[in-house]
Amino acid sequence: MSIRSKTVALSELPALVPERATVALGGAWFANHPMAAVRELVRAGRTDVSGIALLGSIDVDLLVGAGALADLTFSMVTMEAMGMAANFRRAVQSGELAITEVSAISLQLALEAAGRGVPFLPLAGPEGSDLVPLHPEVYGRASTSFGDEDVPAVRAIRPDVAIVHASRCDELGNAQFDGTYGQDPELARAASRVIVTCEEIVSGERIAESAELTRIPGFLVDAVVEAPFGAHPCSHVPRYAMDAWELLDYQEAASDPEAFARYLDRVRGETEDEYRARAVSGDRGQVLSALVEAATVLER
Amino acid sequence: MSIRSKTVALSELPALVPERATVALGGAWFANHPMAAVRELVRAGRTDVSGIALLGSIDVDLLVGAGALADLTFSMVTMEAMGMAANFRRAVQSGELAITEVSAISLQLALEAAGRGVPFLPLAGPEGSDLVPLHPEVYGRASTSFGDEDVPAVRAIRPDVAIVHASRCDELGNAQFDGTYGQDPELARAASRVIVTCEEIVSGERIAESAELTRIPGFLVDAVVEAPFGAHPCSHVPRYAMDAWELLDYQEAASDPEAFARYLDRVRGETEDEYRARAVSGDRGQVLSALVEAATVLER
Amino acid sequence: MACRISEEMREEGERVTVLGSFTPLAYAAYMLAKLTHAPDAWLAGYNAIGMDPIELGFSGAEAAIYKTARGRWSFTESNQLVHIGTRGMIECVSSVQLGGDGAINLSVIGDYDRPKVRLPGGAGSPEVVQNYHTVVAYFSRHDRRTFVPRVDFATGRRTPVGAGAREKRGLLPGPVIAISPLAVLRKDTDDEPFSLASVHPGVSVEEVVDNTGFELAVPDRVPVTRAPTEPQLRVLRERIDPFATARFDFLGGRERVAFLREILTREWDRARALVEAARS
Amino acid sequence: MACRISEEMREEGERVTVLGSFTPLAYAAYMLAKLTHAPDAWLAGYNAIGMDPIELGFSGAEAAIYKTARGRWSFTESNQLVHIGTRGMIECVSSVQLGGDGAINLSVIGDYDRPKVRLPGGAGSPEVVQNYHTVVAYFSRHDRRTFVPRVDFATGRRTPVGAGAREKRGLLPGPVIAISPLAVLRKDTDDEPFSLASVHPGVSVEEVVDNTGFELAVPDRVPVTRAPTEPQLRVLRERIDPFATARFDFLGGRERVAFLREILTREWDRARALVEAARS
Repeated sequence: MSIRSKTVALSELPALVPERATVALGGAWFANHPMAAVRELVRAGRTDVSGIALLGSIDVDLLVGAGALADLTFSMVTMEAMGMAANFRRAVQSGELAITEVSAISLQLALEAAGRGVPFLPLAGPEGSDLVPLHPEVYGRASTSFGDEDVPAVRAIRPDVAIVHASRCDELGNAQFDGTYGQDPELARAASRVIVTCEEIVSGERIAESAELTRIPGFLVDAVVEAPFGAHPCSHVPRYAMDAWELLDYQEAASDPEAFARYLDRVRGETEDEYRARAVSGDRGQVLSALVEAATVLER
Repeated sequence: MSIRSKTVALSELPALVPERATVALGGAWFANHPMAAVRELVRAGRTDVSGIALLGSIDVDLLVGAGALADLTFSMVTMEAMGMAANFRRAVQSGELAITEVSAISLQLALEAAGRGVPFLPLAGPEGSDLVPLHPEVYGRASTSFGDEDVPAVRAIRPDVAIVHASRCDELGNAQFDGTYGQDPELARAASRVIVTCEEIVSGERIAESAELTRIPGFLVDAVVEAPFGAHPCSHVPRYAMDAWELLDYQEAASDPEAFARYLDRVRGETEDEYRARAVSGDRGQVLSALVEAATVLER
Repeated sequence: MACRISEEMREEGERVTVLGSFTPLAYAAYMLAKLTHAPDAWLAGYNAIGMDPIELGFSGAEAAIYKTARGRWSFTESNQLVHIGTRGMIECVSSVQLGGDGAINLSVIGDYDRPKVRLPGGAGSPEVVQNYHTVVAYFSRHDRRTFVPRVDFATGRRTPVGAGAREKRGLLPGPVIAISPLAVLRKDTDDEPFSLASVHPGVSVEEVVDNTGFELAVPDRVPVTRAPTEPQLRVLRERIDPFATARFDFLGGRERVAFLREILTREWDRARALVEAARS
Repeated sequence: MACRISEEMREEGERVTVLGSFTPLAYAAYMLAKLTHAPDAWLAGYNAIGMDPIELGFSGAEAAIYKTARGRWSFTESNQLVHIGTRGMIECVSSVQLGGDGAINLSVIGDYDRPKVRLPGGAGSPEVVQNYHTVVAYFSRHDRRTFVPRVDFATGRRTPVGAGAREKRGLLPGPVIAISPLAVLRKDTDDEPFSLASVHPGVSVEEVVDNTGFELAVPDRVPVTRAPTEPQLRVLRERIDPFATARFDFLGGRERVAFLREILTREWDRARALVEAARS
């Protein structure tokens, strides 16, 4: 019945990210970052993005390495067991990348505040951190007519754009996540513009059949992009596990400027369809799914 | 593997509600009030309960009519199309029932604040209401080091006990709702003690099979009670619709002191099993389910 | 009236309209809009968001809403995302009194502490009439006991009303509209009284003014309220509200209960037939 | 070390322990507790709550956590219910430095604005080390560069530490515990330094004190850290961590990557076999 479709091609995504926009990226650690969108921003040669990453890994490191970020607000950027995020580390140490480091919980509350339309939210806990005096524009104190004094508070942070990766989405933007969705719903609530990439675009009827999986209601969403394996090499559980082998290759490349230049050239020289054909070739997609199947629960 | 079960019989429920406790009741309008628990409190002859009802109907009216409430915090008590809640209306007009009237959204935010462990939450909107100056202990103002001045705020309200009715629950208290759950999860977060009545107690494995339906994680729950048709005559969608016929009978009884005394005598003179055998006899349960099936969506 | 209310529902800005307390007239208006001029309007009810139009009924409305949802959310999520934010489209509220300042009363007739009539209370309306884009207060009668200079108790009051003042405070601009059996009134500013937007067919301006207890600005030419079109009426009567539940809003105590029993008998019979069918 | 950490995990008060960044040693400790002395302890990871014990692995840990959940919640829900409240049980954090005041550093080595080494950052640890019942900071080495009077940057710092002062502010009482390859240190008060709780088998008190850069209170009798029992080791090695991922925490750069590739080959082969099996 709907007359309005929000679907766009991945190639149109960079144009939906205004110049110098603050862009919040979904996912956490190696889970479910919107990597197809990240690659497309890299392909577009962006250098002006103001990044917001709650728990970043290759998403942030690739953007930093490609020179796409003007600055970064984050709580953590790590390649976990593979080591430190090389581009991120180098860019911060050299002073090339301006950073605002905020603890993950305070940053999420700041985004939550924006989504609720309130100017701040109270919390408990950050007071012992040296981050607090560094960023009085984020960490503050509140008092009330009830007699509360000096309650820790964080100020709302409203990203211009949020980009998240969902399992499926209808053309109105109702986005479902079968498994890990991190803080993606909160990003969608907070941002002025929301772009959802997804494994597949489906009918509204299909969404209604499993309404309890809808984590982002469509009225928050501005654009829907179909991007199969759009989180690769990160995971999209339960559809596929992280491609740790590709991540290790990335990590090796990132540790060497020449190798990383080649890595970038290759990403920039191919479309996302070509990336997928190359990086998830043969039965690799099946193996990445089988890793989910193989994961073992010990006891119930 | 678990060694701790939280299951108790419905008859033990009143003992879990301490004397003069503030008790928040789940459900909204005619949907999903924990009526088996309400009836059991009436059977126990309680007169000391401090009620909190977000959107009450027969749940509140029955408790008021039975003299179970010492006072009531609420945003609305209504029998909807059937008319005003007769016992509630009479008790407030006579001054017998002390009330604290708070708008539903502010009351929910006050409960949400308690669940988050913060002393207050900011919001927008209540300022035009005459309820605001009436209740400075609930409605206040906040200011922050960010320069916010005079932001409307509500103070945390922490009920001693929350009672909600779920579709199914395991013995650790992981509670699932197939359909309408109102603000029940928020009540569970806010209260010091949480009692879940449910249509059926199931294994943890069964819960894990549909984890996305779990709205209350078990660590918040203190007691689990199996109570089939435990919301009757209110609805538990999609399992059964409201029993509007029984509700109308109640409404007629509540409008007449003698008829209501008989109604109370009957409830007090029977166990919940007997109530169920009487009120949902024959194929009535099937018809109440068929009402859900019969409900018509016009177009997709 | 449902047709007139439905005109106020638009798709602009992807705002959400929430079905709250059982107000069949408002429900009918929302469904009509969604089936005609606003198919992409966002509706939410109970824990359902993104619902499609449903047939109105008494015992099954909640289930129909449940079945058509594209997502489920908690009341707290709808609070946060719609009620206390700037994503609310239209709030239809059936109130007992309307004040000349736009205040609505769902709490008491008489003194608050010793009320003559204790009413149900306002549910979420205090925040909602302040935060949503459009407020439509509708009434089953139009007289000086309903339209009063000052309500006995302001359960909710939009403040400020004027678009400029609202936008300065980060609030959505939009009017307070009152719809009665006689006319449509409208308030757009803080300094000016309600103005007479239209009179229903066959109603005189004088009749409206005489029956309104607060000051009313009457423009030189008062239009007549648009009559519902034949297709609108057909959709309403045949599809949206075959049981005519919208009549509830215009019936008093005993009459209403009798009508309700009549509808419920038909609903019971329909459900019963399903049980029988499953059995055979 | 995993065994020693697992001892700190209890079931009291239905508190929740959250699996955050990939810290296999801590994961192993939690699983061990759940399989032995604390079966009803609450574990959460990613968007899963109420998980059962899982086999540790690298590429499949998230999936195992997903599969065993009894509920799914958003990060915001876990923030609200656990991290900023009083429902957190134990936080295990692998830090680069520990200060004599209990501060941990996950941000920088050197000056914050011109760091010698920019570290990953603290994720949620600032609030978590303050709000949870028990903080366990664990270290792969014990030397004066790690245990320092004052950290280069306090990413997080529990304050106050003393039980009385904490309870007065509505915070959970509980210690800061440091576990290293040499010993277990413990801080319970604000005025006193860390004290030496136990030395590992074969380690002398002197060795610990010599390698600790901050003041350390040494009791007259320092117990030896309980050695893991045979059954504990068996559960750990055979069931929880057959790939020995907990070794990650003790390996440096190249060695760690080589070990990771080794594990990943085994994980790949196992998944591949499933694909082959499905085909035939």
